[in-house]
Amino acid sequence: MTHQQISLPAFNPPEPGNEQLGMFLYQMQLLRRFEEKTGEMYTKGKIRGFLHLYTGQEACAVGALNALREQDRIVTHYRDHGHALARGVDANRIMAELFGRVDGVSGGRGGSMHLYDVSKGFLGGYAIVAAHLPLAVGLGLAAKMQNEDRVALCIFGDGSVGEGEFHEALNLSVLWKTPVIFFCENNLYGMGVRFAESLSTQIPTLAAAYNMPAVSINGMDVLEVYRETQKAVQYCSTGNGPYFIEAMTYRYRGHSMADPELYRLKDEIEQYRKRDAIEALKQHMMERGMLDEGGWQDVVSRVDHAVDEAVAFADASPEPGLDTLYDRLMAEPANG
Amino acid sequence: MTHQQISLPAFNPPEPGNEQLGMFLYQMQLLRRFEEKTGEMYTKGKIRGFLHLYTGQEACAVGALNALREQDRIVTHYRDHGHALARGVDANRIMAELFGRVDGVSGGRGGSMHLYDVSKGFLGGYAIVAAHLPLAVGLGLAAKMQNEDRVALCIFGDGSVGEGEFHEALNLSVLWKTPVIFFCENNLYGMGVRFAESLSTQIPTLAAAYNMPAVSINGMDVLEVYRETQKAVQYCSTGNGPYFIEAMTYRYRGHSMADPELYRLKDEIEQYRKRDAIEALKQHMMERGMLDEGGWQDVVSRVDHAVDEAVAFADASPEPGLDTLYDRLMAEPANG
Amino acid sequence: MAELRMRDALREALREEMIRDPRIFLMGEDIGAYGGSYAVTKGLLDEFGEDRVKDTPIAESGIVGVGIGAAMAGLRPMVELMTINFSFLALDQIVNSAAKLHYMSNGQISVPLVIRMASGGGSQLAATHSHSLEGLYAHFPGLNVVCPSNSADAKGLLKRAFRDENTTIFIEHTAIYGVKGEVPDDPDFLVEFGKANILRAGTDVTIVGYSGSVHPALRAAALLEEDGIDAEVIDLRTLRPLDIDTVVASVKKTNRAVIVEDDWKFGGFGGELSAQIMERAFDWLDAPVARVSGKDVPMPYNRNLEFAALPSEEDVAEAVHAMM
Amino acid sequence: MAELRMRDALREALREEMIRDPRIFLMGEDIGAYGGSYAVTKGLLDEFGEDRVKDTPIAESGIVGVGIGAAMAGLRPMVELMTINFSFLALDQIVNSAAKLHYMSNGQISVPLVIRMASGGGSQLAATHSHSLEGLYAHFPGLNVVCPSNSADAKGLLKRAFRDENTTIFIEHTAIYGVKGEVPDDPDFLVEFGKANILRAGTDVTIVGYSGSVHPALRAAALLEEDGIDAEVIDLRTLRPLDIDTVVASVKKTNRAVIVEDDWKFGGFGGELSAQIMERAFDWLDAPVARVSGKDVPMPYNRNLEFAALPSEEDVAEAVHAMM
Ligand SMILES: Cc1ncc(C[n+]2csc(CCOP(=O)(O)OP(=O)(O)O)c2C)c(N)n1
Ligand SMILES: Cc1ncc(C[n+]2csc(CCOP(=O)(O)OP(=O)(O)O)c2C)c(N)n1
Ligand SMILES: [Mg+2]
Ligand SMILES: [Mg+2]
Repeated sequence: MTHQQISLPAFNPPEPGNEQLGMFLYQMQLLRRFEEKTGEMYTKGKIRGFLHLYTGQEACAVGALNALREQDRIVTHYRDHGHALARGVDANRIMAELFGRVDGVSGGRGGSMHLYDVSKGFLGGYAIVAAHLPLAVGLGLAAKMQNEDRVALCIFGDGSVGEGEFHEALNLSVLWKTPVIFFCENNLYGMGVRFAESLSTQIPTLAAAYNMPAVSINGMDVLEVYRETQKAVQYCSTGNGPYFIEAMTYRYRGHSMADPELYRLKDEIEQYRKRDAIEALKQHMMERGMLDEGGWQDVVSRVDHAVDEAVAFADASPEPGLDTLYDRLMAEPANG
Repeated sequence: MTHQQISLPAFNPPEPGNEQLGMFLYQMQLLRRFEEKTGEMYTKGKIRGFLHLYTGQEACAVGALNALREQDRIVTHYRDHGHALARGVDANRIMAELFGRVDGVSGGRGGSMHLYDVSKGFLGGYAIVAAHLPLAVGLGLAAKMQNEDRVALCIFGDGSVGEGEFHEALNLSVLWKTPVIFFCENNLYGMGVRFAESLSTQIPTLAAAYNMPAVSINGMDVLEVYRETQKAVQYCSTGNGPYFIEAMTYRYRGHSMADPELYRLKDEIEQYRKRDAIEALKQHMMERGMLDEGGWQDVVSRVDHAVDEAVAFADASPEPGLDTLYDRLMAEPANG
Repeated sequence: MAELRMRDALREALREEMIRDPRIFLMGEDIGAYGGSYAVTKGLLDEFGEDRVKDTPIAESGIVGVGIGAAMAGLRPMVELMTINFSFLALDQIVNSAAKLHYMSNGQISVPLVIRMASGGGSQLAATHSHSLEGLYAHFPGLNVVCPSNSADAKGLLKRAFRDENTTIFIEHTAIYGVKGEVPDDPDFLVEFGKANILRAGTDVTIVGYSGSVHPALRAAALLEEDGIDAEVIDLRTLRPLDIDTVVASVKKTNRAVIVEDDWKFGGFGGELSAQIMERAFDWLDAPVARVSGKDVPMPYNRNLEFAALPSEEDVAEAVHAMM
Repeated sequence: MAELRMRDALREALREEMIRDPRIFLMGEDIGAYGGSYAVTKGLLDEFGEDRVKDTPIAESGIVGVGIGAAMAGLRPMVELMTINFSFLALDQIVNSAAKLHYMSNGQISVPLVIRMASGGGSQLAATHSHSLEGLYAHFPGLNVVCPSNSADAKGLLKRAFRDENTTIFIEHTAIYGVKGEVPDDPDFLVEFGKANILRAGTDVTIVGYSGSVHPALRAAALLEEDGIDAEVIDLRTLRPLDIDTVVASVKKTNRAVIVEDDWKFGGFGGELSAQIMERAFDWLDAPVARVSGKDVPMPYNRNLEFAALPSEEDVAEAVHAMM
């Protein structure tokens, strides 16, 4: 489904090769296992606070983040582990953050909802719904003003679309032609509210009304997400302004670990599990002879190993000292 | 221009008769002279604070407010004298409010931007841009929940469309099918910013994207405004949800009395004065033999008289006593 | 008397009031199908239906605005803002419309609206999700600001809020949602606004708290008792209106005061309390009023750091010892 | 030295800093074509062009958010919020993003952003348009809060703000935009944050003000002089960081303190100051610290009522007399 008033330049990115597909598969499996592990660690009390698992949505993160270039920047919401991992942020340091340790990507100060790794252009998980949308416009504006070819990828959920800042950000972004990809992971629910009950219209219809290209894609298909995001990067990086993608997806777990999941439709999870993105890619690769059962087992065990290592790393990392409580409250002045 | 995905029920309100046209003419002239007088009074220091004159836009207020029924409710922005007058709020008490006197509609507490007359369903001028849009949705929701046939008319400017609350209100209103007429007076500027620089799209295009009827009309033609608003009342009062009207208009004076007007396009005022709504209605009536020069002079002198009386009334009204400073801070408890 | 957790006492208040007054309806993010993020509204959708228990989009400013409009039109809405952390987004509506319309309209308009929000730190939710902003709301004329510390007050104050003609900011500390307490069964049980509660009588020092901070205050009193210090503990219950008389009377007896609050100390409500105590009991004070507050940093996620950032009973006891 | 109105001193600061640092750009409602609602940015669009002086839609949260994003990416944005009254709409961005990102990211991100806003009452703009919220902003760790009272400070502090790595809330009182004062010509003239200014030395009482309230404080000192009372007047200049040392040193000399502020008294910044003075100078105080503040009501439009709602020099003088 495409809602657009904008005519797009032709752009057909090359199909990803064997090696790249293998990487997508590895990454999706990593995201899946990593989250299953964090759920376990939460139950054990190693991780606390709010924990929002990403299982089910892996194709979105892996497809979108791999379409970016090194110089591009990312802001996302609190359901951010998958996005960080897919961007190449160190799994060990993400786990350490969830454990609240000094080696965590945010030094143990941020926790699950506030991961940052500026060295990777990963400018954070944002826990106030829709608050990072204007930030992304600012990142885009800065790139434009500095004459840098950098796109800002801004990831958020369907529930965020009702917030005023959604509107302010989209409008500003088109007005100022900032290179921002608005990437909405529509997993059908904002906490327990179905998106049809939180929005009076279709998301791409609304986005297109601001005068930007807006597409709805299958967020359970990593290849489609990858291809469509590449198009968006191409569009944004050539001075056309923002681009909107709605990726239709589904989360297997509750909103957070605290969710009693009273609101789910019967069988819904089962239906979506049948369309599981990892299974689909596996099958795609097997059908084409790119993968066999042994190859898959190898992916599984490499991932298991990486995830176990992340836990061991996190566990070994020290707690921040109490004397650091006031550190980094204020940034040091540049001059004097 | 009509942007709508909604098919509207056929509704052709009767043309207004002679008497009604005469009333429109009187009211428009009243709004015009009243504002000219408040401008004078501001210069004399009788009125202070911010003063936003309505001259040029009279057809909007007179057309829209006359289409309402007694039971309907109104919220508007700070440029509110015209709307209050067209709703039948006492000119004397409006002027007294501008003078800050006890007989003012808000007892001298509100001033120009905060006029209220609940007895007329006039629930206020709101001085925070777009803040009254959600309030209107609440008024509509209440009418619906109380099974009352009341429409809420919500008036605002083109500049308000960039605010997050515009989006939140439109979405909520369609979701909950509240009887709200969103009436946008597009006078081309929000203070000094042209609306093309504050919105990336056309206002009705955006409004229609929320799934409500959205039309753009000639706001310099009182008959068109009247007819279109009647349609909206009909639509909203029959359970269909909200309706959006953009009335294209123009303000002759600066944004407020403090405006240096550096930003105006050359000749723009002249161009619009040629389309003056009062002149147009006068001509319409004269061409049809409903009015002659004598009849017009009669309107003029009745209005002049009413405006002079308003000033005299305001001047004679006492200042509120200093001992009333804390009055009406808290509403009295209902029970005990 | 029934023994109820605070969340259940709050739910009872909502139920009873909804039954009593058909004008009351509830709006909020996830208060319906999800059952309320802190389960306060659990079951109410089933009992009262979609018209009176409305799930909303995530649009804090919008839904508070809708609540104000509905209140202006004669209904009695309750808007749940999920947590106080998201209430910044609705602050303009609260301050510029809800709190002021009665005054600005010279009494023509009233806004009988209840805005509930969960608050407080201590659950490792980190900097964006651990605010204690009772004092921020207390600053605005035209509002009631209510912050119960126990089940009975929670119920009696919430019921009282629905009987007010003004907007009430009703703040519930997340750390005590599960704490049980005796609650009167009487459906007309109300707790008046502006009446502090002396939870423990004492002669040596006055410890003042509100909302969650009442609990470390009480625990500190127990610690101090072991050291032979007899503390009086006062729960303010409402910050606006504030019952400063009860506090001052106590200080005139004990000659010493410690204020306990979770919020950041700098510019927090404790300053107001401290100043008022000095203003009215200057000659009775044997030591400067002390403030034991949250540390002036964004709340860190790490457990130890978060613990260090919040006031504890040891901190309170230490402050008392320092002034004896 | 040139004699400049505060608005012109502010414009000079913007110009000089924009010339010095190409990363600086300005965004705001009507700062360009309209010339700035208080004419502070007048002429800058012509001089620096549309890229560096951006007129924005009316979208406070959005434009502050864009400013934060641009600052994160290495630019030095200045966002003008027209007036402090509209800043409620941007408060979430200011508190949850601008103030906290450095801390939450463990120092990886900085937000060197200047947010300017006009504030204060006294112009009959009524309840929605007359806020003084310096104290509200001062409550949030991670921000600088600056509020000059004169042209020289306005220029030196604004230039200093552009050289900071953190977000500065820069608050300009509308009543003094037109007041002239000497301003050093040196393009490197900076006023440090956290240094209060003793505007008048005195021995009998310390009067503390900030922003607009410094002026009634000074006028009160003149009145008191006629009565033989020698007041010391301190201008805080920045509320965060706060130079409490200068205040305390003064009080230890005068043994009396009066705080003057436009903001509502209840829960205002004066409480913090009063409490800190007591905490640090308890044994030196001959009387409780007094607060002369705005009255706790929404600002009425009527001139006389507005005047009564704001602190005047007579109110200050009276408070001083009452404590002698
Ligand atoms: C401003 C704000 N309001 C409410 C919340 C509480 N909240 C956190 S996540 C969430 C649902 C968001 O749903 P969606 O955007 O669809 O993302 P998803 O969780 O489905 O990935 C809500 C209501 C919040 N964090 N911020
Ligand atoms: C939230 C908010 N931001 C800014 C302002 C300052 N302001 C008052 S009116 C106005 C322009 C509004 O323009 P528009 O909506 O087109 O109405 P018009 O004045 O043209 O009738 C602005 C920016 C305000 N009152 N509220
Ligand atoms: Mg979702
Ligand atoms: Mg306009």
